[in-house]
Amino acid sequence: MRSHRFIMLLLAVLLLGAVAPMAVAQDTQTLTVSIWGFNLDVLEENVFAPFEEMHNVDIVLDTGNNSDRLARLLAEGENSTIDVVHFATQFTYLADQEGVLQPYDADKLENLDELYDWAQDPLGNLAGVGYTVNSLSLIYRSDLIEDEVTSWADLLRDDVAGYVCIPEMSTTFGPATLIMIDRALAMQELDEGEELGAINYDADAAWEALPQLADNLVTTYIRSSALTTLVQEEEVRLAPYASFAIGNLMNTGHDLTAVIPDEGAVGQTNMISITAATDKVDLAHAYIDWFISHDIQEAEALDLIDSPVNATVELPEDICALLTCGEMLDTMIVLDQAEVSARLEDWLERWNEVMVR
Amino acid sequence: MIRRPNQTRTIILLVAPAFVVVLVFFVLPLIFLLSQSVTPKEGGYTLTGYVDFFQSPVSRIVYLRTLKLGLIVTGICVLMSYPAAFVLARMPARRRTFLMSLVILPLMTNAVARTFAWLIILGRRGMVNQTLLSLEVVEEPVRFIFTETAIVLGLTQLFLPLMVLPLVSAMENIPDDVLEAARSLGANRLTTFLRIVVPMSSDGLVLGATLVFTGSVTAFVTPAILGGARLLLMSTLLRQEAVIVFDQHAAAVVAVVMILTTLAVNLLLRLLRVRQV
Amino acid sequence: MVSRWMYISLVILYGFLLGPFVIIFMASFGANATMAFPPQGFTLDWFARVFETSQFVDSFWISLQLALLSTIVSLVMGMPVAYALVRFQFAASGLVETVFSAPILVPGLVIGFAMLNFFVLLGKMPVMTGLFIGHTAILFPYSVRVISASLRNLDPYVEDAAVSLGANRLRGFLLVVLPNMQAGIAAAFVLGFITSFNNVPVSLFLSGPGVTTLPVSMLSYMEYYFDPTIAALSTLLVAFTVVLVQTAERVLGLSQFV
Amino acid sequence: MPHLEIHNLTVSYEKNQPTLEQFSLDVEQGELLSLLGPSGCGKTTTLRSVAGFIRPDAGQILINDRDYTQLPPNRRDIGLVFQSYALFPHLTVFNNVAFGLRMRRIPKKEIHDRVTNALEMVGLDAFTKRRPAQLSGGQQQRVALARATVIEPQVLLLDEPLSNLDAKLRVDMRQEIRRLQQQLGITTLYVTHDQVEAMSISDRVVVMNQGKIEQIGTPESIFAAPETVFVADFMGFDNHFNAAVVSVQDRKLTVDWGGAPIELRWRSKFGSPQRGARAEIFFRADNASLLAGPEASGLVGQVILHTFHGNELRYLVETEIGEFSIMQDSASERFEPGAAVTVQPQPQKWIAIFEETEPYA
Repeated sequence: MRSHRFIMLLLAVLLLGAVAPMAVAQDTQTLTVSIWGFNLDVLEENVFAPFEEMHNVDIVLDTGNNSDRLARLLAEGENSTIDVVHFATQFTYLADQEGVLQPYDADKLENLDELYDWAQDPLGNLAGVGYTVNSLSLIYRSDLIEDEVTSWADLLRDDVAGYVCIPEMSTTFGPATLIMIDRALAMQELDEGEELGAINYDADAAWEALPQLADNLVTTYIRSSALTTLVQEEEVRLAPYASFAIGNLMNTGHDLTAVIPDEGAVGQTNMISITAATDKVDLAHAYIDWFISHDIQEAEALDLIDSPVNATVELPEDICALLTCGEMLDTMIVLDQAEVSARLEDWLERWNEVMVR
Repeated sequence: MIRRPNQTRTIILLVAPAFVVVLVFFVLPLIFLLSQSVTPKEGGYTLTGYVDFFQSPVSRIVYLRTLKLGLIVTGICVLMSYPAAFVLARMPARRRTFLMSLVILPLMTNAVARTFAWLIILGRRGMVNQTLLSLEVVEEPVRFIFTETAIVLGLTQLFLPLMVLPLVSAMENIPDDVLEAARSLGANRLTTFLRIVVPMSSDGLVLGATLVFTGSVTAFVTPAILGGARLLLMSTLLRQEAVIVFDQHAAAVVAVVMILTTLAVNLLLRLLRVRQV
Repeated sequence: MVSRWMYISLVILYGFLLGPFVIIFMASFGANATMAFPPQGFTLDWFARVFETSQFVDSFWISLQLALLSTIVSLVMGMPVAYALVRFQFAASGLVETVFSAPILVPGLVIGFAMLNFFVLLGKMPVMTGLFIGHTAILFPYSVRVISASLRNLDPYVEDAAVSLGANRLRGFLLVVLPNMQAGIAAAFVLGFITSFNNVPVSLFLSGPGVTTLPVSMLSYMEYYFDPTIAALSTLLVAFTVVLVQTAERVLGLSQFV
Repeated sequence: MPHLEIHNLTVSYEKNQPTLEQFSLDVEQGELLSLLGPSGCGKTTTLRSVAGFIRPDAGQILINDRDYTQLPPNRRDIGLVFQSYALFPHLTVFNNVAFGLRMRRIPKKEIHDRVTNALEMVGLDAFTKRRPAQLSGGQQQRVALARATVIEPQVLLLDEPLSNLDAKLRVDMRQEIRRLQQQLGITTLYVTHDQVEAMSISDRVVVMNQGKIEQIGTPESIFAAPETVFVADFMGFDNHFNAAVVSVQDRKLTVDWGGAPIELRWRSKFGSPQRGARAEIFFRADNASLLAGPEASGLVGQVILHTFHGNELRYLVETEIGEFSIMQDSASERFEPGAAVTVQPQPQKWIAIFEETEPYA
């Protein structure tokens, strides 16, 4: 009997403790940022904390992968509490198509002119500003795979069966992976001295090879972090990887070799956009301007987080080698998002049909 | 129950507040979900969502796979629980209380933590593979993660208590006399178990099977972690349709199929229980 | 009747039920950052990491608040329902019982999805409010069922006795019924708290910017990192649960209500 | 003037199926009146109506000439003892008994004195600090009694108070209840389905059936002279047969029953019966004796079996008008199964009842 009373008392105390903090009202303004849940500790130190102090604002994060966050943004529409979003180009494009973004005002972005031309307005309709660039190429366990990996088509090789992992079709690099495999298969068909033509966005050859590729897979990945984990746990030996994951991949301590395949790497810009639902337009612009400023771009690059798009940033050789910068910016393949997006719905369905088996 | 006339007003006062909350925030969303499943993006009312669901190879495979794994998990749970539940039910009360609280423990722990353990156990460098390698049963580590085996193992551990608990409480109600009567009439232990204990505890079995099966076919965390992005079950398909493909119409169809499946299983097994009584 | 091979089955059962906990426990003290088995060395760093990871600390407080609040509200609102179901005969009792047990029958993920879509329809709703409503709704079955069970154990005539001695109905309830339901209420509380605290499927859909529950943040952490921090956190949660469940079991006999 | 008056009480739980219909009853000051009947006869409904837990569809309940019908139960000043005792499990014996006094805002000192006094009266003054679960059934019963009487109620209601006790304790407790009731001089309504209990404890007994009163009277009159078939059945008349009326005198009548004609008392709700009418005849097992061999004075039959009951043997005898159960002193001559015997009546203790509407051929 006495113990019951004691529990009741305990519960009462717990309740008070739990409810009390909720009653404390919050005065400071907030800016809700939708972003990947990757490297948040570094971003906090480099970007968020100083920005919060400068503008007397609390940054609230909504984290998740591109599609997760886009889905929520679309579902919430006008009611969304999100003010700015970080998306890969493809998802900025989709979001813009659905009308949940508002165009930025170039006059409010002092640092915009410092960016490479292609980063200032990647979609050509002011839907967002490119703030970092990354690329997709291949990485493999050079200690466990004997024959050198040189081509996107090596993902289909028998000796890597059961150890391959590729990005989901629904992710930024899903379509890119398939298109590059198609390009590799096309290259194999070429006669001596013949040149590879334009990108074939239908990727028929790759689709034909997909069931064979599926047999090689451990699984597909949606987040680069998942790939890192799988590599770390020795589940995966060969995979296409996004350049921003290189630091984490190398940290696994395994014998990994990153290669730019013969067919080339795929370049991709990440963008920041302002949502249509926000009423904090000025603060949102300030946030973007801060992110593309020389100091932030440099700090992020030196921490191997984001490859800079601010042309005024100059990086040491060794850092540049690990990022998407320098010469690579000129050689990488950039896909036409309109072409990719037009096929995406159909591709997702076909992809699932192959992958589900 | 005390019979009292003129109580309607009291009952309404007692039930109404919570009833309204459940109605508005639970029943209404489900009705809205149902309507979503018959109103595609293009507008109008149609059942094509359901037709598509059962015609598309993707969802059909996922649906059948989900049911298959649910059956396997239920079967394993029955086999593992039956003899053990019998031992538990025949134990002295104090020891049983302690052991039963250990059975409850997994139920009370969050599914993420529990499923996480299987990643460590089943990984290429995990416990199972290390053992197999050192026993030289295999040369290369075997892939378990992202396989149906992994999901089955994870789900079994998750839902085993839901089979053990009803079985034990059903078997507790079998008097010792009945078992002794069977033995005295010439039945051996196995016969007694199969012909007396099993039929007399069938209520618990049916209840347990309902809980385990419906739990397995609707669980999310385990297939999400152990099945990965590729090996989809209904729950992970729902999540994929909802947040990755953002096709709310298709997601609603998946959701409704999940509800109907659960309800059908519940009804079916409830009928089974009634018939036995 | 109980033969040796049956005992073996008991050992297998418990091995299967509890083995994974042992593995988590071991992994949380292993020194290397990978999950290779068996773990090498010994360290408490991963436990420190848990408390340094703001995502865990923040979501723990959110989960705690959410669980306490929704459990209490579902109890306060569910108690009259349980009372009506146990003490009165009425035509709609079947319907009431069905409606209040429905949240158990409908898959959690479906509830979360349906609620998200519906709440969006209702307009701008703070994330915490949505989570609170969702959790309260899914807890009703537990509070109604457990409190009903405890009410059934109480002689219905004690209330009449109190009334015949001069107490009005409300006083009779407060002075006589409530004190005798303490154990049931506490059991319902523990059960509801744990259910809410561990819930993934509903929280998964209803979580939002800055407001994530602990299990959901564990899930998303696992998508980004795969290190023993999760094992350490799991160990802490299991320890927390063991203490809670064992206390509740010893004091209240929780297993009779599950 | 009666202390408690019930006028034309009608109660229905379901529409048009009244559990009580036009039920009226008066209880005198200080009287103990039992409501006796099988379950579902409406006795508990009557009790709960008096207590106020049931609001009747029609009718009135008066105590001391004051209309109680619309008064809520907590303002009625009525002591109620429940079949289950309904003690408060979380309160000590003292606090259980003090509950009603606290509700009445009696000063603390007085509460203490009255509770102590009440517990002394039921012999539980040494148990004040115990909780109900630590008491035996009989002790719990006493606490319930003390709790109901300590508030000095206008009327004491007891609902099957002894049915949860074992046989021996039941006898002790009913004496105790009777003693307490007489000591306090409290008007009491006592509900039971046990006729022995009702007989032993009551000033008057009301036999109820299907919401109506079958018979009211002193225990002696009901025991000896049931007025209806139902009451005769219920009061333990073991044997029953039909016979034709041969002639009717003033208070007696003669029937033809297979033995020599016998003269019986009769009861009828429909006036005097006529010659030729069928009478329902009842007698108890100990109101007949057995003689060896066929005798013209009684009814000839054959012993089927006998069972031993200490001082008595109970015979089952088959006759041409049915099987009868007859009790004999076990010291008397013993008849084995198959023996031919004569059932010799004690007609002064037998009774003929006319209940059908047309017994007067």
